[in-house]
Amino acid sequence: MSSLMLEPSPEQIKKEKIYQEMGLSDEEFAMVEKTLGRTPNYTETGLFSVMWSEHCSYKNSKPVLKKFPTKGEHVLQGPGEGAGIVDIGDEQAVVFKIESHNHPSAIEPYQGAATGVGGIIRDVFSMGARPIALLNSLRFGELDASARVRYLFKEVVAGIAGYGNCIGIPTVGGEIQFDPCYEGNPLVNAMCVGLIDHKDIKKGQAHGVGNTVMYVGAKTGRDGIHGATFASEELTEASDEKRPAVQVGDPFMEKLLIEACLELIQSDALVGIQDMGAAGLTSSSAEMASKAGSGIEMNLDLVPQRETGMTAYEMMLSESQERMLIVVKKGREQEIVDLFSKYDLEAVAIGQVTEDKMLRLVHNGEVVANVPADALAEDAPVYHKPSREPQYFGEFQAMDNDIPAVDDYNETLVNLLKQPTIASKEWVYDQYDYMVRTNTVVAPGSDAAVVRIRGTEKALAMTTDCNSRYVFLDPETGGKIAVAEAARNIVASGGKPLAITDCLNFGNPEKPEVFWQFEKAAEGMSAACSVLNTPVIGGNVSLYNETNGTAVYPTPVVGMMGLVEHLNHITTQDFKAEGDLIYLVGETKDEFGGSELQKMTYGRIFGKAPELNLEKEEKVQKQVLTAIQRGLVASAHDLAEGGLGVALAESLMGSKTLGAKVKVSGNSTSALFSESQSRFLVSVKKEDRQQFESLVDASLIGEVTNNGSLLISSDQEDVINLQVEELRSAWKGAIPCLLK
Amino acid sequence: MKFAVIVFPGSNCDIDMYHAIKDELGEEVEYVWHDADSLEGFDGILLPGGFSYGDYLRSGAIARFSNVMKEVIKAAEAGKPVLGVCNGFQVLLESGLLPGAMRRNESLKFICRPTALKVQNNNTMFSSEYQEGEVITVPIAHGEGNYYCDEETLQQLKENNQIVFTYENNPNGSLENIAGIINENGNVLGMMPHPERAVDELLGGADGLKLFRSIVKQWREANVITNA
Amino acid sequence: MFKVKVYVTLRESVLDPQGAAVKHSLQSLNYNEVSEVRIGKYMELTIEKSERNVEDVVKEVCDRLLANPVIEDYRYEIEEVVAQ
Amino acid sequence: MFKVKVYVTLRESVLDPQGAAVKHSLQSLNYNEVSEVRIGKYMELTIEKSERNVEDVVKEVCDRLLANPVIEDYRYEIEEVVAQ
Ligand SMILES: Nc1ncnc2c1ncn2[C@@H]1O[C@H](COP(=O)(O)OP(=O)(O)O)[C@@H](O)[C@H]1O
Ligand SMILES: [Mg+2]
Repeated sequence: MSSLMLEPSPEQIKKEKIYQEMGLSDEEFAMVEKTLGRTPNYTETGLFSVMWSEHCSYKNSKPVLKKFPTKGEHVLQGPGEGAGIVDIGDEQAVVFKIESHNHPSAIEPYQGAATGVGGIIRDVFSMGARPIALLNSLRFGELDASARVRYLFKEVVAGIAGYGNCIGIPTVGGEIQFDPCYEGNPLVNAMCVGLIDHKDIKKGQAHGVGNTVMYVGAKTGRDGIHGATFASEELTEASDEKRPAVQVGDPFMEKLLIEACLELIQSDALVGIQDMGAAGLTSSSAEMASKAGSGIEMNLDLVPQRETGMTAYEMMLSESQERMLIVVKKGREQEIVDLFSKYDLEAVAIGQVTEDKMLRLVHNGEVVANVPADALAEDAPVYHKPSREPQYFGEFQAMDNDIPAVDDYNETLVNLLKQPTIASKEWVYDQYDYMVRTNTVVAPGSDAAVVRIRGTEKALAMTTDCNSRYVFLDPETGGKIAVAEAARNIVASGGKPLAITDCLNFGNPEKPEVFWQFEKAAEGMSAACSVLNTPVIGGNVSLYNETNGTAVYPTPVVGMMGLVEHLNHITTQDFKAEGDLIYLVGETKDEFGGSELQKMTYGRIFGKAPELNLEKEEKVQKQVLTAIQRGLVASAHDLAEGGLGVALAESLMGSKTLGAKVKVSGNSTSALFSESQSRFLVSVKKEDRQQFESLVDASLIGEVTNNGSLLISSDQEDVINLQVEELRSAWKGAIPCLLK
Repeated sequence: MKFAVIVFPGSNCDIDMYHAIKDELGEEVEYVWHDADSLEGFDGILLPGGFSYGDYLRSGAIARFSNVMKEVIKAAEAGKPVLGVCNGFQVLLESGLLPGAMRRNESLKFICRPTALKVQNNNTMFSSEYQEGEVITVPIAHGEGNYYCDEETLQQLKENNQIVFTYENNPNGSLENIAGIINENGNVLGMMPHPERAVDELLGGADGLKLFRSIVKQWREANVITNA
Repeated sequence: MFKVKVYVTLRESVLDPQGAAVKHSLQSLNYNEVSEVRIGKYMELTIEKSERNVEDVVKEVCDRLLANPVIEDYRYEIEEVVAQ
Repeated sequence: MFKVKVYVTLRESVLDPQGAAVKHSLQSLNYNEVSEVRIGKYMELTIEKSERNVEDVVKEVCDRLLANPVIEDYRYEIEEVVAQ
């Protein structure tokens, strides 16, 4: 009891406004008092403050998330559970979700990234699914800006690799963008994909009064206390002081936990299961109770503890990793204990499901908290934040399309390939075990990754995408593009886009301009999801991504899943054989707002984002996918950063001998480097020419050669004449060189 | 022929090994849990890759105390083929079935990529289906594959022709480009590259298949003789 | 010339999965008397005499590179070695 | 109860990639006076009193698990702590 004595009394909490330090506003504290009919004690105030943080409650983002289309014929589980689920036929389904770990990674990049991976894996296997693949989406400052940026980059990559490799789930894809706005606040988003049989789908619900609540996995320590609140604040110099004990991941423990939980899923003793993520024991218990319309009573003395003298407050708010909360049928506890002990894991009964809808906690024989579960979870406050169009937006919209001046196309192309955002990410994915489980058919380095489903002729195509420069220039268009680009990547690999998960990384939502970006981006995404028929089945929101008052670019990362109906459809971006015809699908305009060329030329971005016509996008994607499915396409690549020039170079990187001879028309700078949307670069065998052309609206622009050079000419002159080897060394060498 | 795939807590290439044997090689195979106290009935023992016990302390250090390792040692002594891949190799080193030790990769980074290997000795039960000097492509995926042994041991390895595979482009700093070694008796092979990841053209190549075929072939020949 | 020994240990509340795994293994090997294991780093540096104060150098180097202040603590011992 | 400190170092003859990397980064940070870095492990064990001799236990544990004799050496310090 001695440590409890040190905690402030309810009166003190109220009088000294201690709740403010914990993250509750005056109004929110008043709401808590009203709900309880009394002033909360310290532990209770802690429960409300974490559960009502943006990170757990989505209090600022809920009204915006409502706009997303979440239903579709294939959707088995939309937002609201650990992860969403989509049917893929044959009684199988795919489970996936993306989540941010930005703030922890800014403080301790290795562990921050590692525990981000660990957390998202738990979300997936807590649904009953076997995790089969990992992806990520990362944002950093410019690599040449400071040693700190390079340190963050190296350590984040090492942390992702360290966790994923050890646990034996292949990291098959991801994306990385470098821009000055991320210097103090890197983004680390991790996505996990799982496979499940329909009959095994489990939910995080605490049903059945009298059933037993069990704690499984690692012991609780004082790690990351108040992590959720921390994630809902801006990073400032003072963040160092506030820093909770950093969470350290234990992938070995989690590997055991996966195997044990997947065995558990098969037991009819299991009622509900949920991971302990942000706000640990608090959110898992409150949410499981609230979703089932029941209550939970727990005796905290029984919680496995790594450290001595922990208070109720500390135990409830700890974010120790590799823990799960489960509900099992009364009387079946021993079976569960035995099952877990086979894996050297602890499973301990710590409470039971009650009827009264209260979350009640007992510690040292006393009730230390007694609050309505719904008040913590379902009934958290919701705010409709004011929104205001920022001034820059109007200015950008008023600008004419600017075509950067290019003197030497050869030099420009080589320099574009050296831009870290475009350059080869081999330095990164060489560190990821992308092959373990031997199902990875398309490894990192092409468009979407493709993972086959053993025992079937099917495969899954998956990708993460978001060009936040466009989103910054024009959030609505940029939001559409993020979804469309992800779908283009899936299509280029031979998959049919099924659904998305998203991670909305934005600045401080209390700023109306930031909130406007948030709203507009979500509207754009929603529109694209509706037209492309890819509902949102789950996601995550990370706000307050600011350092010392400056927000990151609005970065709504899209994680998309596609179904490859037959292994024969799997397509990569590499040109395959001499003589194949090269086609450009889609229209090219003078669009350089937010482009890599603009950034490289001026050192900043401005103007309008490229246009996106969703109907056109949908049509182009359908045509290309149909052509792929009919076996008419040798290679397919979506056009993104750096436009056609970069796409051509990328399609040649996989071969030591092939080259390409291409003719372009119109303004050469636009033809080569414009970032117009809804375009693909496709190669086709000569004999398939007619069939392909009858199916796809495409312009024949050239031919694959075997002389190892890239030759591009316009109506008047040769614009590019380069050895592929030179392009390759620029592209591959850029990131290692910047890290030296 | 019947294979055992040993599963330690933290093994993660066990499934790949299992499928390579069952689906691609078409032989019998079973998982054997680390606390098993018999390997009777198995003709070949496979120690898969992964991170046994998290590879905490040193890779393979804790796994070698597993119950099943006593049986693996017995099987090795009885002349049965024992193959350790990646973490399995590390376990064989730690348990003394093979000489030497692993250090961290020179780059200090985990490396995952297809690598070119040269078959230095095709006169073993694991490599007889390859040509001597043949260059094959097999993926690596490890953070501690930088093989070390002292001068004297190296001399012995060379004299007895115990170096079976070497890297064409040393990825990790390994002594003398060593990728895989065999024991003096010729029935225990340890290698860092993953032959079980190279058994299917769909996934980029099938050069690893011959390794498993070699084992089966030798076993068949030996058994035909004993049966006769 | 100085021989410097640096000891880097995990901070108190920070989880030590390595230590936990080693402890568990020792217990299953019947060393039940081992009740706790924490694993850290031990480094030996050789530092030549220079115009900088050796202790300052050691501190800086620990802060900047050898230890990660977010999760680790360190201490060091400096011993001057007279060349023979 | 005993507090035991175990130091595990790579043998002299064994190249230490981690030490080499740290030395290299220190030199690029202009700590040119650092002429050598060797990185090992530092472990703290808590051992309860038992009928076995504590030093025997420590030696066994080091030989069997904590150090790999092919590449590593170890030494240890044992300190008895009297419970208060
Ligand atoms: N940006 C988003 N888009 C769609 N759904 C979202 C988004 N953010 C959160 N959600 C959904 O809200 C629910 C709660 O999310 P979250 O609190 O992140 O889950 P968890 O407790 O697993 O961390 C989840 O089902 C999640 O999919
Ligand atoms: Mg979660």
